[in-house]
Amino acid sequence: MRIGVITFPGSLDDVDATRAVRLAGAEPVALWHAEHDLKGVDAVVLPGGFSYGDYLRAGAIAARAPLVQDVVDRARQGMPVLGICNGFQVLCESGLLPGALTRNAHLHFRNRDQALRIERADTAWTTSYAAGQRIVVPVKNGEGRYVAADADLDRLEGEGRVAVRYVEGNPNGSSRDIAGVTSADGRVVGLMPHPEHAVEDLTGPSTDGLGFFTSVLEAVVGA
Amino acid sequence: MPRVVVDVVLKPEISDPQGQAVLQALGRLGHDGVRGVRQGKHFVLDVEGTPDAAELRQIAETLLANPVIEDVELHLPEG
Amino acid sequence: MPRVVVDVVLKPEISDPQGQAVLQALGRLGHDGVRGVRQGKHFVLDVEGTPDAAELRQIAETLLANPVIEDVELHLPEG
Amino acid sequence: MSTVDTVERAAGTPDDEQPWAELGLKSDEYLRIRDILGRRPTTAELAMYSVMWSEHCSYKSSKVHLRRFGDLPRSEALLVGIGENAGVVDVGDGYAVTFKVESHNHPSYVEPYQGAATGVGGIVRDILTMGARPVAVMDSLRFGRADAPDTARVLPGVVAGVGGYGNCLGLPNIGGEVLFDDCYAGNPLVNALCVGVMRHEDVRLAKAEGVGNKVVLFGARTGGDGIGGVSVLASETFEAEGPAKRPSVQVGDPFTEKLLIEACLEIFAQDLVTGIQDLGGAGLSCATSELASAGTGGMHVDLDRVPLRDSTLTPAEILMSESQERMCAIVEPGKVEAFLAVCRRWDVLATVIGEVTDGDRLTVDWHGERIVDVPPRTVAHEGPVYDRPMARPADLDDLQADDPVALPRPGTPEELAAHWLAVVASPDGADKTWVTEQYDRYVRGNTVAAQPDDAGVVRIDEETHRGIALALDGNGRHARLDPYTGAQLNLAEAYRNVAVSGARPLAVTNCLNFGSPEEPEVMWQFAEAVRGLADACRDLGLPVTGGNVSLYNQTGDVPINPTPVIGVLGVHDDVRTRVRTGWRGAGETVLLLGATRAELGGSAWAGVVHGHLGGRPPAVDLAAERALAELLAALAREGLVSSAHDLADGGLAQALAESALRHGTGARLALPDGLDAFTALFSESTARAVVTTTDPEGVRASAEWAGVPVTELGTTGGDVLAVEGVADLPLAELRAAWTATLPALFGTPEATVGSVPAGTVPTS
Ligand SMILES: Nc1ncnc2c1ncn2[C@@H]1O[C@H](COP(=O)(O)OP(=O)(O)O)[C@@H](O)[C@H]1O
Ligand SMILES: [Mg+2]
Repeated sequence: MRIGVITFPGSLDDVDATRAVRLAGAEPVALWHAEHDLKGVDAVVLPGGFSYGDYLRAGAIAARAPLVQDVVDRARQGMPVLGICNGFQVLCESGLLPGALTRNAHLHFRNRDQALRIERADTAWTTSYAAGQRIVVPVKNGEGRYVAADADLDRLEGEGRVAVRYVEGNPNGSSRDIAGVTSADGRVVGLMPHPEHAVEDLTGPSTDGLGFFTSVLEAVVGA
Repeated sequence: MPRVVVDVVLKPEISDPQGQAVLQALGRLGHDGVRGVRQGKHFVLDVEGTPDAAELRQIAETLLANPVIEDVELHLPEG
Repeated sequence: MPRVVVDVVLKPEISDPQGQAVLQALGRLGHDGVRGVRQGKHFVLDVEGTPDAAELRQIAETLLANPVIEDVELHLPEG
Repeated sequence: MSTVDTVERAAGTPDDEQPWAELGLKSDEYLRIRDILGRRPTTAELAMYSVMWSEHCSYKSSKVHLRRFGDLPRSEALLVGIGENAGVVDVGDGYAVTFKVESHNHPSYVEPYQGAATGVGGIVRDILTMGARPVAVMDSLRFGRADAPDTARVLPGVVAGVGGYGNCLGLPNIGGEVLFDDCYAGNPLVNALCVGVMRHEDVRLAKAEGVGNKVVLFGARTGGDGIGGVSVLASETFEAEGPAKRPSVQVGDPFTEKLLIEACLEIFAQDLVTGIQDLGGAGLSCATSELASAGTGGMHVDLDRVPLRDSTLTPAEILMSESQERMCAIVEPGKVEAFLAVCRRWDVLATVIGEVTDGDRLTVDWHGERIVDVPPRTVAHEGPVYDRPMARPADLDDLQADDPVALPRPGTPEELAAHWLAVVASPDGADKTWVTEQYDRYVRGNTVAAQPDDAGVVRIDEETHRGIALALDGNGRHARLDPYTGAQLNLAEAYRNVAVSGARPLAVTNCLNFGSPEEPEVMWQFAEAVRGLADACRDLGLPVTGGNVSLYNQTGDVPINPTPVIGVLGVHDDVRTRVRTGWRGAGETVLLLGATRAELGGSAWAGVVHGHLGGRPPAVDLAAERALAELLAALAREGLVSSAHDLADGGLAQALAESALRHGTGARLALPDGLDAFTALFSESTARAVVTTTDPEGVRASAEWAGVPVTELGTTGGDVLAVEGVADLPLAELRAAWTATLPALFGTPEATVGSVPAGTVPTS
């Protein structure tokens, strides 16, 4: 199983995402933003970081990269795609996921160990969890406040597209404590928290994050 | 070189913590006359030749602003 | 309520990495006509009664802008 | 058509008046320049010499003292010593580590966000220049009184700037300090440390070698940043319109720096450079003269090839510009194309601006006219050196005589508990989450320990599990009372912090923050601190690998407390055996290692409760520190302790509170016999740590063998920190006091909406 990790100028957590893919038992494949080459991968991770310095809007410039257009096309055909933090921002900017991520309500960058509830355990990236399961992984962002018009939020809730929710405190003022959302078909997931930072006892607050990366192995095999 | 100004503002239904922060700071400093503040972005573009209004509108609406949450105002040079 | 617009722009001698990043993105997207981009902030203030120009200038220059690196342009409502 | 001051013109107009005094040169320094050149300097040369001979670049007041570090016995671990951008130490398995701490104090006062941000950017480039991948940063911060209005302006901006830049670079922040004292009002200290890792064979040096090799400038365009002070040279061009305004602050662009890092690492991996230097203070003047001076031959630069952000810059201004995010490399002609290709891939602007020449001159042309022709060593390495007058501060005897024994002490258990809470809740003792949660500590996935642990710990190899530990400490209160001892105490504290993690201390860096060297009393403090640090390093067998000196830290004529900030690097052969701070499980035995004496001079208790600074600082006992460190390393190796925390500011009182609050595990304890409760809680005797264990006999046996005294304090468990005869402090109450302080001063993040003026909030 080959899982691509895209590096944009300013990507930071690509090394972490690569490690998580490896620890989950898949083969990580480095992908370069400027090339139209998905190298035959079965799934793609857009990692965290500050692509293009988060200038203009977080994820806005990266969303126009050549490779992202390919990712959008393949995702529409069902390829699993995970966007973490800046990767989530890129997916929203590219139109693959609804809503937008804006400046945190308290205007600070905030890094802390965050409790989350898995709302949907049937997306390509969450089948290793049980619905309702509580996990703890790091969150760290300055522009992580999920927003959308109220009617759109109602629709997303109605369609069950909230994949992950903050519990025991909302770190950034996200609407309805939304930490992550999924595409209608459950193949594309974006979330602000960082599961790739919670894959080893030595370095993470838990190993709760590994499930995202093991889930996709089943999703691809099952597809 | 002609200058084009693009102002990007949050849609009214999207909350604006930066504007809120300014408003509250103004209140504490005794500037009670200010009742609302919204913060947006202001771009100044130097454009070669005669600006192409359609192209600039597209730039403003698809790149400089995120249409999910923001509106744009395009100010082309007069004439 | 009268609206006052304040544009805050980086002083010309201060480097503007954001504007540079936008400019380069425009180039990659084929919008070669744009030769320069500067990014600033755009504030819209709702003011009660008749805006006091001096007070607003002071607000703009000391609170909305960081005078070490930014300049302000104040736009009072006409009339 | 502009006319520039050329070498030819200078030779023909020896009597032209030059603004050397305005540029900060003394008359004898100016005369020496004329002497070196055999004529008056051109405007561009004058600019170069004045900035390179400034205190900041030439170390002219500190050099005679810093020699003590070079005189330390050579350490086997030291691969590159003082004199390069940063020292390099061998940490085993073929890995080398480079680390250094640098100040950005004054810029952070003028523009806190950008000042702090560019401070981080500068030190990261120093580390990158050595050939290493930067892997972590730390920051040691000092502000005026916590409740002073200006602190509310400076602190949030500095913290956001350190975070904004480091986070965007993808470097975990693994530790630092946040301290407050009136003496830093108007003069905050922002000291940033960066650490990088490489293989032994990858070490790079700042040297221009090989005649015909090209000089490549790469990174950001050059603007007028940081040259406000040389506006006196604006008359250089005789153009009709005046020069444009020059910015007084530098604006950082961490995104460009991130690209610079990746491009450089790729360039190193492909072996495309023979020498490399970052551009920091004094910009191109510094980089070109240092590269040429360290190399074998000369160098020629065509200055009009430098890509500019501001076309009105004069040649002298280009030479002095401190625009950020730039580097300079020496590249063999056959490798230039490959070099430029790597830069293109990373969107990094790169330009050939000159070449290495034979001969021994640094020459610079501007549109074909020669404007600089100097021996580079005289600019970079042979600047003036002063042995400035020194005098022991006149008030020091009185200060040392003002012993805290005379201060009223808490008599009842209620008073003891109140003082305990006061120390823990003081701005210096309080929880620093308000600050540290603005920093990314997880990025790169190798952070084994970060705030609030005693040391930052980073894994450097996922297969062998090799790791490093780092701590930064700089108590200025102790150094004010006795700079010799104070510097040693800071070293001892950083050393102990590294040791409690189980690491073996290996090397030292430092940032010496002092007032004006022209004050004999300050110069004495400086010399004493250096002497103390050098003596202690000799005793502990540690090399000083580099550092930084920041002078003129004063408001009016009142200098800051002497503040030598000391960094210690340690090694973990297997980082999985690291020991963490904080009590996790119930039923573990709490042991105090080391001996407690009545030592309260400069203590947190005296400062917090009585606003007092006087007496003598605690005694330094390096043999005891060494024994403790060896014991802690052995305990870690053998897995005998489940937590360890060193004792420093606030003594046992602070250490117990922090250990209990870390994971919300209380304890039932009794204070050591033979000491009154007050001394036991608040003394700041050195060489002590608290550990917890499930095998107290095992720890005792090891401690006895190491010669470290052990006192059993009690057992962990419950949600109360109970100390017999003092208080039963519910952890909830303790936590409330400890966590409330900084949010009350600077706003809870949620309530910050409304407390941060917009102009101070950077948009990105
Ligand atoms: N306090 C100090 N202790 C030891 N070395 C020092 C100290 N201050 C400066 N140095 C060394 O002097 C050299 C020059 O320092 P500096 O000019 O700050 O370097 P850079 O310009 O690369 O930052 C470096 O090798 C630095 O490590
Ligand atoms: Mg350097």
